[in-house]
Amino acid sequence: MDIEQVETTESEGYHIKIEVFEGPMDLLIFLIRKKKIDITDIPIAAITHEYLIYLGRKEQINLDREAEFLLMAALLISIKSQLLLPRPEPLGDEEDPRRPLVDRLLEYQRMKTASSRLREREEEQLQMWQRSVPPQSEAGDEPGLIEVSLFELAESFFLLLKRRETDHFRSLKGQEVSLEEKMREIIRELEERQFLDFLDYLGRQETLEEALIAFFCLLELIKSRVVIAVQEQLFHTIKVWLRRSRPAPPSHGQPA
Amino acid sequence: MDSQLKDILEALIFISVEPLTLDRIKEVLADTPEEELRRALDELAQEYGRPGRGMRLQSAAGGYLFSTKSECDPWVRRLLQIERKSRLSRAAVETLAVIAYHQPATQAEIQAIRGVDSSYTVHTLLEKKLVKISGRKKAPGSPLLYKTTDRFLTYFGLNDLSELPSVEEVAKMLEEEEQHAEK
Amino acid sequence: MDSQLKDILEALIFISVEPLTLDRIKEVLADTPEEELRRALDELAQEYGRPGRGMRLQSAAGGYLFSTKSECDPWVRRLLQIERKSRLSRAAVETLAVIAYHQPATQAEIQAIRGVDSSYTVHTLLEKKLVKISGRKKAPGSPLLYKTTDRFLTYFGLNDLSELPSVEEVAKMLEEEEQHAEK
Repeated sequence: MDIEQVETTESEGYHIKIEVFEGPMDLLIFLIRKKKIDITDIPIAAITHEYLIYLGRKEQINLDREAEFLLMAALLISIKSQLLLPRPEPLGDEEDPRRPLVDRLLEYQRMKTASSRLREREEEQLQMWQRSVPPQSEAGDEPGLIEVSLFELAESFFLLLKRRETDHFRSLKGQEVSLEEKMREIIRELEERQFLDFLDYLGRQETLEEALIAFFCLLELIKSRVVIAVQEQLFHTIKVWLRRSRPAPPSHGQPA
Repeated sequence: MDSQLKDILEALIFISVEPLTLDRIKEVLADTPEEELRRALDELAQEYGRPGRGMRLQSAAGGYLFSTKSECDPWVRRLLQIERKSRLSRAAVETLAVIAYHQPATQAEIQAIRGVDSSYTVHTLLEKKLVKISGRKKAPGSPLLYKTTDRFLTYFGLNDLSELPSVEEVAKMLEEEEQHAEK
Repeated sequence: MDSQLKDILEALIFISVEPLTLDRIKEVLADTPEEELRRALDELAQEYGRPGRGMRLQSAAGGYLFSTKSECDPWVRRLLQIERKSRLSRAAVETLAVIAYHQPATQAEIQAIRGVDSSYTVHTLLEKKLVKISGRKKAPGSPLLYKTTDRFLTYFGLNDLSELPSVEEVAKMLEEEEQHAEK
């Protein structure tokens, strides 16, 4: 019944079929089903034993997820040891150390079933085609208009910063105010005043060019971990602090 | 007059790439009573449901859109020279199911259910616009919350989230699956 | 068989981005004699020519394509206009991003980050009421300061600005993507 868990590895002329468990939950559920175990009453010792065998063999383990498989092994072992503790009276249902794991397994199973339904719907939908481009119309349309998600908004800001950062170091070589001078100036200011307000500091620059240089110096100093930028209140102000232990400021090999 | 209304609706749905919602239609045809609109839409859907049409009027994400009939799939693929439309990865569908049933959900919640780190999968789902960020959870670290989008509904041909099998239905399916497996 | 052929042709013309030429159709439906194809296309054109349709089958640029009937133009134009209002250009998204993360911001600051003059884009954002003027900066020339509006929050489904994903969060997601790509 674990057809879903079968991944087919195809190589040139022949087929090899191996079951690969994508994550620890997959493997656990496979073992429980294979042994026809009641999920609410898992014999932890036996399951742990089996689980470790699979883990040791590695063939059926998604190796990208090895750490998570190990984490589950640790959890199983800790549950096992809790069950072994001598107790004056038997545990109630609520105190059963297996309980949280059982709840997780049940929920995971439900989600797997739900996802197989989604998969069926996907199959149906994939046979129906929708246009991705609006038809030509005389009423015309502005090109390049998009519906934006919050993620895109954040991403575009991030990419903007990155782009500026790389552009800058290419275009500003040989400027009057050198980057290193500016960096030294920033560090000097930081040593005196403890912290700088990122935007405020940029605003204090004489020219746009200088503001740009200051901006990229700060980015560079942050990147090379000389200073640290902290947002105390999200997006209201960014404060820059000098790190206590810091490497030497980066050098760009231009005359100071 | 009624037939002209149907014409207009057909034209409007035709030029839309995303499902055209009733709200949008009402904005465009502000003078027409909603009831009349609904009636015309129903008629249109019926017409497209008849045999001898290559398209159908789909109702998805609370809107209407045309799509080709599944019977025409082989020829459409030949025309577009596409072997097969690519499916989502297993991890992606699983993560979508978790978000759909637990929304709004944080990365940590998704990870707790799936047992594996899901940040990469969530990111690809964001890029495919199948999920979106819907805010932050009031919890330590204020983690981002994720929700499914209208595109998610359209992708799976759902009108709204209530068309997903309920948790009880899923539990029942699961039981059936297990009984099946025991045989 | 003939009616099925018409279905397929309808689907193919619908899904085709450019006018669909007879040559292309012949490639896709290689087993069908040209004469039969022509007959089916004629029939399809006739059907679309009847009253009670919002689209017509046009033969343009040596190929077939559907277009909306001119009678529906006013409504089509209205829909496109409404939709245009809810969409943003790439430049607008970028500018909006800068203002959102750096508010209040001046034109000069926006320009410094974007690397291009952004006054026109800021103007369109003002028109769309996604940003507003919040005062003047205490700096030479007292430049105007721009802030995002409540409408901005609604557009992105946020309760307040603190729900914006942080630059670090985005960076982390993108880094993860890169690491994945390297594999």
